[in-house]
Amino acid sequence: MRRSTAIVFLVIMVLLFSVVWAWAGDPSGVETLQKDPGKALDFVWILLCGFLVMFMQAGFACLESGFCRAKNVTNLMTKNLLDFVAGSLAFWALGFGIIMGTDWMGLIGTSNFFLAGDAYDVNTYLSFFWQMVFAATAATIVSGAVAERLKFQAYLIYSAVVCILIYPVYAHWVWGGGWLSKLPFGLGHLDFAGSGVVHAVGGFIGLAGAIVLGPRFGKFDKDGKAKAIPGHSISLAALGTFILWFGWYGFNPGSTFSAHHLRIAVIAVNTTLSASAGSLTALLLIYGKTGRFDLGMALNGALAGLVAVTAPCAWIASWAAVVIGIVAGFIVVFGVYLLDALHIDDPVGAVPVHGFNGLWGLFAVGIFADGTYGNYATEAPFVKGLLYGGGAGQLISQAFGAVVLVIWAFGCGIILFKILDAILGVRVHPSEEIQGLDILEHGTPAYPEFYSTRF
Amino acid sequence: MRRSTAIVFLVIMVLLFSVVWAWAGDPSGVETLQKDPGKALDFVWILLCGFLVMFMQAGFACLESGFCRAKNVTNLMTKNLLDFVAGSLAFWALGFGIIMGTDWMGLIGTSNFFLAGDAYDVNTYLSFFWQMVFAATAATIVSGAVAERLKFQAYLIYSAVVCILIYPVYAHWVWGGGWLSKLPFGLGHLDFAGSGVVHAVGGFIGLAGAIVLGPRFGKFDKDGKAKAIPGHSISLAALGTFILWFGWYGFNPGSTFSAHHLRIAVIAVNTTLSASAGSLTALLLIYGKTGRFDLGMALNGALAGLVAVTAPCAWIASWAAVVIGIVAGFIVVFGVYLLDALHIDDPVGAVPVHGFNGLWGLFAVGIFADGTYGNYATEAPFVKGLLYGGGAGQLISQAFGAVVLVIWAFGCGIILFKILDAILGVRVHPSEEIQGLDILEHGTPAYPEFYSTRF
Amino acid sequence: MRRSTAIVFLVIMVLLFSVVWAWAGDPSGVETLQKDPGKALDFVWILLCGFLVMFMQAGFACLESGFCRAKNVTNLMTKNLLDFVAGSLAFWALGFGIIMGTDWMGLIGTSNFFLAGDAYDVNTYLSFFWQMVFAATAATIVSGAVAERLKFQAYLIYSAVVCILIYPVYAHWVWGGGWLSKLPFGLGHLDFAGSGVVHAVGGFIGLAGAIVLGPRFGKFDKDGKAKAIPGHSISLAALGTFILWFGWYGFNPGSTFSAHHLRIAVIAVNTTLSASAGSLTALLLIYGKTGRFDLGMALNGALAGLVAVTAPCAWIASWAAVVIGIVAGFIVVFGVYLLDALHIDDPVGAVPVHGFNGLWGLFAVGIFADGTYGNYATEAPFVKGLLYGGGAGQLISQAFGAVVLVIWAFGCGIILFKILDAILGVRVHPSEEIQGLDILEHGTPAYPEFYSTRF
Amino acid sequence: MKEIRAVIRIEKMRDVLDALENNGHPGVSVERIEGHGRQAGLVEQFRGREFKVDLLPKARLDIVCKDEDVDALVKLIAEKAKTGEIGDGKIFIHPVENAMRIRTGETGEAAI
Amino acid sequence: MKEIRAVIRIEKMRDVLDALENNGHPGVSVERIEGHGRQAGLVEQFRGREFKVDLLPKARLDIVCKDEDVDALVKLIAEKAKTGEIGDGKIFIHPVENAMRIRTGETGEAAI
Amino acid sequence: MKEIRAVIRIEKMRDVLDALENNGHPGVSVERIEGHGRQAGLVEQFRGREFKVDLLPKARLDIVCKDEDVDALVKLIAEKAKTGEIGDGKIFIHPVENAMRIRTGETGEAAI
Ligand SMILES: Nc1ncnc2c1ncn2[C@@H]1O[C@H](COP(=O)(O)OP(=O)(O)O)[C@@H](O)[C@H]1O
Ligand SMILES: Nc1ncnc2c1ncn2[C@@H]1O[C@H](COP(=O)(O)OP(=O)(O)O)[C@@H](O)[C@H]1O
Ligand SMILES: Nc1ncnc2c1ncn2[C@@H]1O[C@H](COP(=O)(O)OP(=O)(O)O)[C@@H](O)[C@H]1O
Repeated sequence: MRRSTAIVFLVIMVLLFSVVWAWAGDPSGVETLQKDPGKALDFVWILLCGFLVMFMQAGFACLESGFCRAKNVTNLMTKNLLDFVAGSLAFWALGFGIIMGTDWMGLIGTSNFFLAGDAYDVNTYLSFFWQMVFAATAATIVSGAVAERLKFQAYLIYSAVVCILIYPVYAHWVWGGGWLSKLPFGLGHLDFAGSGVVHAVGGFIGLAGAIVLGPRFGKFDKDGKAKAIPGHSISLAALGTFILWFGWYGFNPGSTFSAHHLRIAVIAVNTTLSASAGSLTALLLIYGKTGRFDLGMALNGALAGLVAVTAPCAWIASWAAVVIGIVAGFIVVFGVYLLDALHIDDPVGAVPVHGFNGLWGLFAVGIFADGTYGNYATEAPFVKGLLYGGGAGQLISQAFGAVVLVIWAFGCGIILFKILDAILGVRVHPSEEIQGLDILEHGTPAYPEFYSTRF
Repeated sequence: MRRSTAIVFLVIMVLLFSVVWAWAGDPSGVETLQKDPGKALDFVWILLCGFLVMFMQAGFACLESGFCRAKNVTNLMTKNLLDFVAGSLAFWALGFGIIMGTDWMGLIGTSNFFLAGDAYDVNTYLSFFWQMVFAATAATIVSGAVAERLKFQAYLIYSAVVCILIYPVYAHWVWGGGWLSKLPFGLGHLDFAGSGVVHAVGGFIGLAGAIVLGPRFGKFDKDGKAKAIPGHSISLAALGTFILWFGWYGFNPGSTFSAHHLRIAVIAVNTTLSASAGSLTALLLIYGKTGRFDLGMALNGALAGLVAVTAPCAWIASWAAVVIGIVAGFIVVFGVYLLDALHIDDPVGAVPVHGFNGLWGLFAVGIFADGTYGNYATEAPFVKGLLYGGGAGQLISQAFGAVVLVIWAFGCGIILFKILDAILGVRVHPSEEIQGLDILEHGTPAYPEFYSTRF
Repeated sequence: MRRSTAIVFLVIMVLLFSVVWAWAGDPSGVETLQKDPGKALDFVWILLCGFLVMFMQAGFACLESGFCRAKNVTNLMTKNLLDFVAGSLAFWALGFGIIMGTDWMGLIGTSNFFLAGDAYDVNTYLSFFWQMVFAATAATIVSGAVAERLKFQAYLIYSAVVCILIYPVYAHWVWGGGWLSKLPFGLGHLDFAGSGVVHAVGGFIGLAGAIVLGPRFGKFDKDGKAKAIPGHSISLAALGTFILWFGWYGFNPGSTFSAHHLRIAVIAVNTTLSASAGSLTALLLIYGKTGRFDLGMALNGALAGLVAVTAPCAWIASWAAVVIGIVAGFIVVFGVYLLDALHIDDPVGAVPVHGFNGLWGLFAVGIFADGTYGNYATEAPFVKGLLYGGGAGQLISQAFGAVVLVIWAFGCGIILFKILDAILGVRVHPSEEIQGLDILEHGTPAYPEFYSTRF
Repeated sequence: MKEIRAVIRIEKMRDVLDALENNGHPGVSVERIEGHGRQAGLVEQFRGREFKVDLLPKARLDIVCKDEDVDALVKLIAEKAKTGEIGDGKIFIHPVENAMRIRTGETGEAAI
Repeated sequence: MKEIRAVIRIEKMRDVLDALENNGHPGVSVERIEGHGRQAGLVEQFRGREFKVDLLPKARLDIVCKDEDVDALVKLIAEKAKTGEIGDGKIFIHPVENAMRIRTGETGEAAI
Repeated sequence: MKEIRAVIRIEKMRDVLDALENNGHPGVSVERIEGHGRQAGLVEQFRGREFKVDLLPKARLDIVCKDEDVDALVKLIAEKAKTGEIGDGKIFIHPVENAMRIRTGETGEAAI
């Protein structure tokens, strides 16, 4: 059976190379630069920001494994590596074409698969790189919500599907000139850097996964009370959050996709302030409850603020970023308790952080946009929200998009995980879960030399 | 009491939004770009460097917790997160206005609070981002010197005060057109990237904190002999140092605040060579003493070289950077022993690294500046030190500024910590110190699954 | 004896300053910018990419120590810090001049030592920074192959020699206008970002070191069967790999040494896809063998893909990058088994990853180059390989260079380590090896508070 | 006075401790040990190479109790720790001559 | 020959060891255990949720000594380890039948 | 029934375990302890300052066996664990009153 897997993979790979060798694009970039010498700076800016976004993979890997138990660290690290690995290949094969290919009825893109033919062009490759790191981010978010109990095979397939289908289709609707971007209210559904497209999509697929999988052994006691399962390394989790925050400076400012919008400075500031406000709010809320300064929640709070400001960051002023962050702090704290109350087990808080706050970010655009920046452009039409005399139009588009997002992401998620469950079973055997996934699925304990207690 | 804290915070936040909504700045950045198309590149350069500086927070977090004991790791990580979180918000509210606002009698700035009104301008936001990450660096340096015994509430308040008052006022004197920058000797007091403004200020506040707090339980035995308290994770400390070194490439080269000074290449080289020389010197000095290669001191040595070259890096040639680094290596080694001799407990060596070497950096400007770069400009007047026929003028300005710095930073530090001590007591209860701050202040042990020995 | 070491060092340093103070270069960068305003962007691009490359040092440090045992972590961290520290200083003193100085008979460069005299020029400093981080990478690769048994003194000397001689001479032949770059076949020997110059050189010196040292105690049992010696921290190793991958985005795209080659976008994409393909292939190969998902090998696989694509990345299309990565995955897996079969102990897999795949990368240029990019230029002559009608010419140059590389790197490596062995003995005492290098060589256990088992 | 030393599966720890608590025998010392018996070791792998680990993680409970409580406690522990699979572990009974509660200085059975 | 097994507070470890050393009883084996007795557990929290940890870290000293030294050593340890607060720990006395110093092969009391 | 408790050097662990296995005494529990005896402590250093660590890492084997096996096993262990250097460790013999195999409920020597 396993050999077959290996073979299947190689076959697929071979197929991948039945690609046209001719091209009509600009692979050397000479023409592009002649047409617009400013492109050189744009390429530098977008690539460097893209590198930062890719580095977020390290952040997720550290955060998630730090928040889980030592016996599952190898598994989490493998998942975080492989979703980027499998995701980028799947996205190269199909996903990218579905987002950015020539639009078909506002539903999907239909060209540029395998970056073959005309797609062999510096501009297309640049766009691919950017979209690819975003897709991988959406994919990796899920690994946190389904941590410590999902079978690895299931995870591999799932990541590919997210990068081939679930993410690209929705992203096409919003960013690829699809129907959501053309909604008749405000300027259509807007999501600057992906609070919705990336984070909420990832979060709600994760929610679906967490529901289908059910809670980890020991997460809820007989009488259904939620119990805490502390992470094995706070320093790893904190480092991961710092890396994510750092990477977010590529994620948000880079989304102008142009270095000639000096607005990037405003975006960087808003990103920072919202994260800070979210973190401080979460810290103080828990402090109000337990009288202790809870780092785990402060880390989630910072990420919550980052997620929430991702959609509006280009269209708002600093004070709004702070408000958005404070609200994000409330959302993440109550979101964590809500999931516990619903007996849904999300080991690292991916759903409240990315799912709930992703939606909040979409609404925030319709509320706080102040008309200083346009549709990825410095010229009119500018985006205006409720508070700045833009009326309810934009807010309606945002709400509409949010609803569609939840239906699509959560719906596809449920279906995907149900199918995987039917075919190969998504959940590991209880004894394997108790012993930890590292040994049985990977054979490699993460810290073989150190005793681990906490029975 | 704790609820009140939470409420107070929310009230403050609400107040923060009593902000003007009109603006006369250039929030979209269009005019700025028209006036000077070169700005696009400058924005890209400054932002990316600023991101690197922000990432230094991760470096400090890793270094400090790696050099401390496992029982205080959650506490140190929380402090390193929160000084950025609280610091950035405080700096947004007031600090930035005090550095960069319209000058009042050369003492403080008086506008741009909350980035409101005319401050809603891409240039102002850019400047804010840059100054904010620097302020946060100054704040975070202290956490190392006061590690393993400072109460968390005290730390939160302290960080805010540093970012609102202590740092901004001094920074205004040097960088905001304040009186020190106008000293009549040489070109006035000069500190290119902040050996003094950022590092020495942080270091001497830390010294004040360490003195007010007193040494950790067990640091000095009955007969007053200093004992070593080894850090819990050398790998974490080493990683932190690598991250800091990496971030420094934003810190120093970015301080040209322009991408059109090709001098940035020289700055990057000098930064590297000084760090290397500092590290090798420290390593060999300890090797000469104990016959073993001491990584801890080599890490401190690298940072010492980085701190020392931060002020002169733009004005010197590579050979001078090496000399500066070697001297920095000596200073950090003897600084560490000096503090022990004085019975001052600085767990991670923040005072010798940032304090003493920060001052050395200021003097180095007056000695090695070779007249190839001006006052953040590629045109004359150029900065010339003793060795290049600049006479003693510049050196006098540097010495003067150094004295003022020590008085201001150390003075404010003592006052601040004394007041905090009077109000809520800065030091945790001895039993709490022995058990570690993680459990009682945060409730979260950093490594719950691993036995920790070393009684 | 140790004091002497310290003194020797200081003497050397003093000598270093017998440097000319006059200069005829452009230290302020004004002329350079006037001649070509585009330089500002190039400087920004090259420096930022160079910073990323420097950050790879952190990646190597984490990967290597994660893959080794806790008792040698301090030693590995010290080596990874010191090869950069000693390496950069040695490279400044001599190495750089040997690569980039005025060519002497196509064999070595002969100027710019100590960056003195005319070398005090922003362009020279920029070039130095770039070459320096590359040299340090070559040096650091070796530390993995010789881990857990090499004496520290030997390591210090070795790093200096690599950065002064072994690396610079070969780099001069390929990148400094030396004879290999002038081979009469194709466009001469080509190695875009250093699959050969950096990685294969490092890998084969490492192979020499591993052979001279012999395997670690316990690596092979009485009947010569290879035994696994698991690393102490998978999370550290995984983080290290993510950091390396991140840093590679500076390593490859930055090697255009110009931001005006939009080809950088293609390079970034190829780098990603090859890494992904390498990782997935390695994972599945082991899965086919043991039925478990082996993270360690997947990490090596990703690096293998990165190394292999480093030489061709600028000259190929995405599909070729995927093929190159798949082959790299096979090479690394079989390379690991091959070394075991040969009773050569390479604790972290540096030889298969950097050595074998470095060579594969050189050949790949001659096979897949598609004529879309020239010799670090967007104009003709373009590089064409076998599959794109370039004939065998380029492939011959590549093969020739590969042979020369192996002879030079492996040869020098053997000689260097044999000499060191004769003078001070390269291998630590068996009892020291069993107890771990941390305590006896450095005095500092990496995790003093944690029990370590696995007897 | 006797000491009961029970080597059990780590995952059974919680149940046994709770059972003891509920039966009024709170006093216990727990150690994390590695054991080797009939049970086959684990096969682990690292970078593509497999290897056998013959020492398996186990938990050991040390409980000092009155002579008359021994049988009941052993029964209780055995019952809670049993899976019937190889590797369930063993219980050993050691003699104890005296005990002392440091806090109060009480000795003998009063100290247990 | 007897074995004294003293479960004490980790923070008292140093004092007890020094006291033993100074009283000419250097030989000791130290274990890091987790214990449960009268002492109430800790309340920890993670991501906003509190939970009780009832096993507390303790240190255990195992000292094999001559019969006649037992009382003195117990007294010494108890005195150094005592705070009077719940959680001070306990000392148990076990019989030991023989001892051997591996290095020399000496057995019996000579080996202690 | 007796319990053999052998404190040995960590690096001798493997040899001793293998020897036991080959002599048909697979059952053993291993603990990681820190010990202090005649052996001089280590000098470590941190950030330029040296300090003495007097507790050294050791491994302890606990083996319960039939009375008649004791001597043979002790001989075997001592032989394998010996280097002749200070720090080789010690072996102690403790009485054991009973044993039980949890899996089967067997007691007495059958359970060993
Ligand atoms: N003779 C013995 N002495 C000490 N410990 C033993 C002995 N026999 C077994 N053990 C301990 O009991 C554990 C379980 O033994 P094992 O034989 O695997 O269980 P089972 O008898 O249920 O198959 C072992 O891991 C070891 O720690
Ligand atoms: N009956 C027992 N058997 C084994 N260990 C015990 C027993 N009673 C107490 N202990 C150990 O002694 C430690 C202290 O016990 P505790 O009751 O908290 O102390 P105190 O009696 O001073 O209140 C416990 O943590 C446990 O490790
Ligand atoms: N009286 C004792 N009680 C308990 N453990 C002891 C005693 N004496 C020695 N040990 C253990 O034996 C180990 C070796 O003792 P040591 O005196 O260093 O060996 P040697 O006798 O070979 O010099 C010590 O580290 C300690 O763990």
